[in-house]
Amino acid sequence: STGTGAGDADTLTVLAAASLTDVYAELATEFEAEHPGVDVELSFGSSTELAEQAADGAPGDVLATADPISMRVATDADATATEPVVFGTNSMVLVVPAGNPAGIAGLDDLAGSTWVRCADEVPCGRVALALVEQNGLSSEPASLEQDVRSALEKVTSGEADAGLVYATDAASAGDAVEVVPVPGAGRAATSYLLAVLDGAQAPGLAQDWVDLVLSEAGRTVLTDAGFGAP
Amino acid sequence: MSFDVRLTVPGRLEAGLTAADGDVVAVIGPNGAGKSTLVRALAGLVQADGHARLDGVNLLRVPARDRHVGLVFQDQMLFPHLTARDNVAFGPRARGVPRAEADAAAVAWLDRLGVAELAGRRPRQLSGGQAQRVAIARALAADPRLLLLDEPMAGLDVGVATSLRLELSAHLAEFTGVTLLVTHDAIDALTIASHVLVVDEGRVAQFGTPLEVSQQPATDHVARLVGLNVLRRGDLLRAFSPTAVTVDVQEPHGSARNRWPGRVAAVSPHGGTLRLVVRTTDGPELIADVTPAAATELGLTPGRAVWLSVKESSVRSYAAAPA
Amino acid sequence: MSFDVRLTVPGRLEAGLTAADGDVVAVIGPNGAGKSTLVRALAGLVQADGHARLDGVNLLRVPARDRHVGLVFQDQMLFPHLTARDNVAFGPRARGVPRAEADAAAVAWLDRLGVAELAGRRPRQLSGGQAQRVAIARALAADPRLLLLDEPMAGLDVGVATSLRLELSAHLAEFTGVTLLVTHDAIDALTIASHVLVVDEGRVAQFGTPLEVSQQPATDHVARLVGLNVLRRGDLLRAFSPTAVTVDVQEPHGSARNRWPGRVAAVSPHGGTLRLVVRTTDGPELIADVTPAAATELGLTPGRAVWLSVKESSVRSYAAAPA
Amino acid sequence: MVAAVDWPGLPAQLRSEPLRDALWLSLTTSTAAMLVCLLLGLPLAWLLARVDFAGRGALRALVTVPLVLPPVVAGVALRTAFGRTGVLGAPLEELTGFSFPFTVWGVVLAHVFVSLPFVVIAVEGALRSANPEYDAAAATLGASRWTGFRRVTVPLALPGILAGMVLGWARSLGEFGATITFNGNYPGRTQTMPTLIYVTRQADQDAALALSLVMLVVSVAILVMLRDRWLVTP
Amino acid sequence: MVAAVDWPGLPAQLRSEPLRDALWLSLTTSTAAMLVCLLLGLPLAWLLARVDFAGRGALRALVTVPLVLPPVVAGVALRTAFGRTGVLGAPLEELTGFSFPFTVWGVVLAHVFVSLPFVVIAVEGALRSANPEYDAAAATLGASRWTGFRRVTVPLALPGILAGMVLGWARSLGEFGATITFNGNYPGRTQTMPTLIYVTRQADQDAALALSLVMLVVSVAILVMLRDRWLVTP
Ligand SMILES: Nc1ncnc2c1ncn2[C@@H]1O[C@H](COP(=O)(O)OP(=O)(O)OP(=O)(O)O)[C@@H](O)[C@H]1O
Ligand SMILES: Nc1ncnc2c1ncn2[C@@H]1O[C@H](COP(=O)(O)OP(=O)(O)OP(=O)(O)O)[C@@H](O)[C@H]1O
Ligand code: MOO
Ligand SMILES: [Mg+2]
Ligand SMILES: [Mg+2]
Repeated sequence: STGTGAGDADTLTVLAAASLTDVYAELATEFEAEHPGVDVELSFGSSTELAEQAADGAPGDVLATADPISMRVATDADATATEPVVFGTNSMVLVVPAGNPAGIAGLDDLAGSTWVRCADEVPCGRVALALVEQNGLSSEPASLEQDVRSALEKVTSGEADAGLVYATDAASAGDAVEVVPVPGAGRAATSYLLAVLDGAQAPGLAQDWVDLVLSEAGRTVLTDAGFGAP
Repeated sequence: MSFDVRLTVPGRLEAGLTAADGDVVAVIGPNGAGKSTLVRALAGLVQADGHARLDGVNLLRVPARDRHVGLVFQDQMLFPHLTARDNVAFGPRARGVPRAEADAAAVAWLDRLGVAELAGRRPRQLSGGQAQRVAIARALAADPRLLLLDEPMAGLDVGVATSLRLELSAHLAEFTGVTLLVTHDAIDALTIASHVLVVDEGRVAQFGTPLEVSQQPATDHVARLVGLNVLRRGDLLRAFSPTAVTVDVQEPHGSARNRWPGRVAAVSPHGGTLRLVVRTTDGPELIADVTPAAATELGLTPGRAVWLSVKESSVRSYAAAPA
Repeated sequence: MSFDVRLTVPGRLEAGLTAADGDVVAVIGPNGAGKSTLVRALAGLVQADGHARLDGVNLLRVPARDRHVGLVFQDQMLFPHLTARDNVAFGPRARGVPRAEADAAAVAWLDRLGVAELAGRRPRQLSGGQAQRVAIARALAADPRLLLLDEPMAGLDVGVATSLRLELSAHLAEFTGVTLLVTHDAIDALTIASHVLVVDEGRVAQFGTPLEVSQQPATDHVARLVGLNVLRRGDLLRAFSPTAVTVDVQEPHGSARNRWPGRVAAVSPHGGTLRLVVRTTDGPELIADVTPAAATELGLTPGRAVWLSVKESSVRSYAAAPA
Repeated sequence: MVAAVDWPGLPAQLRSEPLRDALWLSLTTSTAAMLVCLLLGLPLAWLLARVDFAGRGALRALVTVPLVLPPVVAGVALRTAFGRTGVLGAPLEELTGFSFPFTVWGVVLAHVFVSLPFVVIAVEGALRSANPEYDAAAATLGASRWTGFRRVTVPLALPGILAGMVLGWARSLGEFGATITFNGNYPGRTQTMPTLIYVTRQADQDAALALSLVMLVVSVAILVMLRDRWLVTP
Repeated sequence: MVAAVDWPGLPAQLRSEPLRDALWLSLTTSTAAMLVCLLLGLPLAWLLARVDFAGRGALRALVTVPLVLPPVVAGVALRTAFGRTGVLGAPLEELTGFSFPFTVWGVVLAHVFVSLPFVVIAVEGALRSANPEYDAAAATLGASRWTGFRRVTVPLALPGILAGMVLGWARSLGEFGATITFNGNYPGRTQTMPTLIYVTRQADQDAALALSLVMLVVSVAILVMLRDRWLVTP
């Protein structure tokens, strides 16, 4: 495997957006197999939060955000050591609870139903807003969720009749939801970025992590989870 | 109306008494005898077994709030957050009397007890005796069927105590319910009461009229209370008055068969005479009344060695109450 | 040692007194006169202006905790969460005495007050009189320089009161500090005390030896307390004993110039005699002592209309204390 | 924090509708929740402090539950019970057509859920500190349990009860996780101040700080006012 | 909620290292925070309840502040004060090389920050309910302020103080926003139970519920145990 920088600690700390929980956990297992004696410590949180913490000197070697804006918080604070790279994208889909109790067949059916999406201010909200505007949808959601996971949960729990979530969320929910096709959904996408942090204790390992994510193996894991190519 | 009590508070009290309409039962006995326990058991504040039948209803089976007793607590227990008036009006209002009426009644009661001008004060702004009077007003204002007064006179000045005694006698004379009056004061026990219940070590030592109890006190405590000397000889109690006691500074040669050496422990004025408390060398404490002249002449000051004697003819003997 | 007090509690009390080593000052007066206020001001529990110099140190400038007073509260204020022993040991321990020693001292004090067997009880498991004794033990155990006793005898039974009085006299006789003893009881005031301070309506009405105060009471209250009748005529006070009062059922024709019609309000035994309280028609309440025989003969029961009279020769006149 | 605020921009922000809506919603729902907590909590605390019954330990444990749930989990628990498909929520919707989530009532419900234990525990502590002999005295004067409770127990334990109310109110005001999980976030309806601050922060740190400051000032002002009026008993 | 748990999978989860770490961290930091709160809060509450000084109103308002801050804002406030570039944090790091954020100490600090007001307010309420005459009695017996406080004031207000401790402990245990904002989410170091539950929920809703249930059972069990031991004064 790739060379490990001399003097590196034997722990790699990865700060990653919460939506990467599953895939990064899988990649960490792979990384540890490739680097005997090295522990990967995953620290998940909201992208904005993590970027801010990184800017404040939080211990960490790499930072992965779910959108470019959060990453900019870190780069603006000179907290990154390398140029951020895009390693995946995620597109918006419309999901309904299994069995589709409200009989939603498309965006037009949302009018009069209880549906949810992310708030305008959060990354997934910006994407959802773009999709809504593209389709000239005027019906108001019941709630503007704080994050995409909450939006998904409203649907899986049956509280909401439908919700706009990322393709990856729809994939992870499995049989609990059904995806309703929405025109132009693929275009409303966000990109995931990755950078080595300035204060990295293990810059070599950090670079190895970036390489792994961008590698063919990494690509496969991401695609399986529903992420799009960069 | 009739009142018939036989109750037990395990480990603390076993007592019985009967009383009729308008009776005032004085409850006397040494500290820790169980007087407050009796009163509190009747009020429902202490769990008791047995019965306390008032007009056929066993109070012990009735919740405290429905017993309609008026209770003066030994430690007052005035509500600290309410004014004197509101404390007194509490009972009437709890029983549904409209506010204005209850307040007026409360002020009237405070007035009868001489503390109307303190109606607006909180308990903590009252002196001890003032608070005691408010507590009495509170108990009377609740219009009880059973009035329980636990040392209502404690802490009152002589003037107030006297007029309260009068006020209370007058009230009790009209009162058709039964009253229990716990007291350490012979005057209360012997003048206001129609019956006296003597409690000692958690049991009834004597129950009778004031006359019976004062003439044939069954315990040392009662003897002291009524100002008699009482000695026990076998199953007999032998009582004699302090005025019948002769005090000498040397061993007397007279005919008196009852004589004790001892030392004067205390001297205090008592009516027109002086009362000596004498600790006898190998017997009980005895009291003797002497004239001030005699006291001066014999030099009867605390510490003085003396001989006491009493003629057999002055001693009344009677059977001790079965223990 | 000397004790020199002149203090003011605005709106409640203005008082002064002086005392020397070993003095026992009885503080007497009607309810609400300001007795407790005086005691609490000296203890530092009530804010007061002026001074209270003990050995030259003004106590009023010293925080309560450093005054080294021993205080028996009128309402006891025993710590409810501590046992009797721990209550008594509190003072010594607060002053740095090691635990075992303080406990032993506490038990010894409880023993002197006759409640050693209750050492392990909490205050709420004590009777009123038992708690009172623990409170006294607590005050004495703190080894104070100034002992403040607010009605220490209230609620005690006669037997205990007598022996406590003896115990207290003995203790006070040895005690080199100053003692203030608030009481409603003439016996305490006149037998234990070396001085008597009479408080009335927030002011000192009289300050003198027990003999002075009992022979020339300056207020009605003291007169009652010592069992005298006192009338005011202009600037003069006129005192006479209840034994000097003659009771008739018709208007007397004798030479007595002082006579009052009235009604018997109460009758109670007093020593060997009976004491009548008579409400005079347009004057004060007076007391008269009569023999039981006379009482029976004249039918002197409450409500009876009577005439009281007293010979001028039995009346002692003296100047009233300046108000 | 104070330094970081965009002072020149503040007046404009203060006039913004989302802020006014959220502040108003936060204050009203917290107050409503506090009143409900008092209504439920006072008798509950009294029961726990004064009445000796079989299930007391269990009831006390039950009351404690929401206290130790992380807020988000509290939201999930609420949803399981009162959600549209919830154990109680489903029958409720069937019967009345009303459902809690996404409504103001849902916000109040979430607040009550997280605040009630604070009120109950603080009030129970206060009741235990107060002397039960006074209750007994009231009973001998013929007061019913209710009269005794209202006229004696409560006034005597007032400082502790007021402390409980302050705690409950403040807890509701700052609550975020349970509310957003159960009710989501819609301006004017379910968007409370903490939710507004949270979402604003995702886009604009400084604006969020300014909002926090506004909330802080308003709520501390209210608390100080209340204290001066009521809480400092003479 | 109970129904939704993946029961067969539970034993395996219970043995998982992240759970054990997080549970242990949560319990220890909450307990440590409670002790600190007691140490700071008891004198503070006493000061507010018993001593009449000039800045009392201001101090009380100050104590109340963390109460009404939404948790995330509390985290930001903490960072402003104790962060590495914070007002107090920067000098501290310069002098000692130690800094709070992202450490166990930071977790305790965050817990203390959010819990202290609960402890202070509950204890102040209890102290106000207790009769100050007993303090006076202790003073006349020569007790110093400290002795009186320790041997009279505290024992008498004990039920209220214990209630305050329970509230503080539980508040710390459930706290999420301030902790994650100030300290991040590092397994084994700053990942408390609520944070673990948050993270788990991103991937697996049911696993998160199971974790919540574990936390619930453990903490309620501890509270019930404590109650039976200490809180039910005879
Ligand atoms: N809660 C309690 N638990 C145990 N024993 C108690 C309790 N309360 C009182 N006692 C004991 O019961 C006995 C009777 O007490 P009670 O209060 O009835 O006496 P009392 O006759 O009223 O005395 P006093 O004249 O001193 O008021 C005493 O020995 C007392 O110590
Ligand atoms: N906190 C207070 N505020 C206002 N007035 C008070 C306060 N405490 C007591 N008083 C009043 O001050 C006066 C003196 O009270 P104090 O307690 O000194 O009387 P006392 O002589 O001890 O009476 P007692 O024999 O009844 O105990 C009384 O009229 C009382 O009502
Ligand atoms: O306790 Mo929170 O941490 O309200 O979301
Ligand atoms: Mg008693
Ligand atoms: Mg007094």
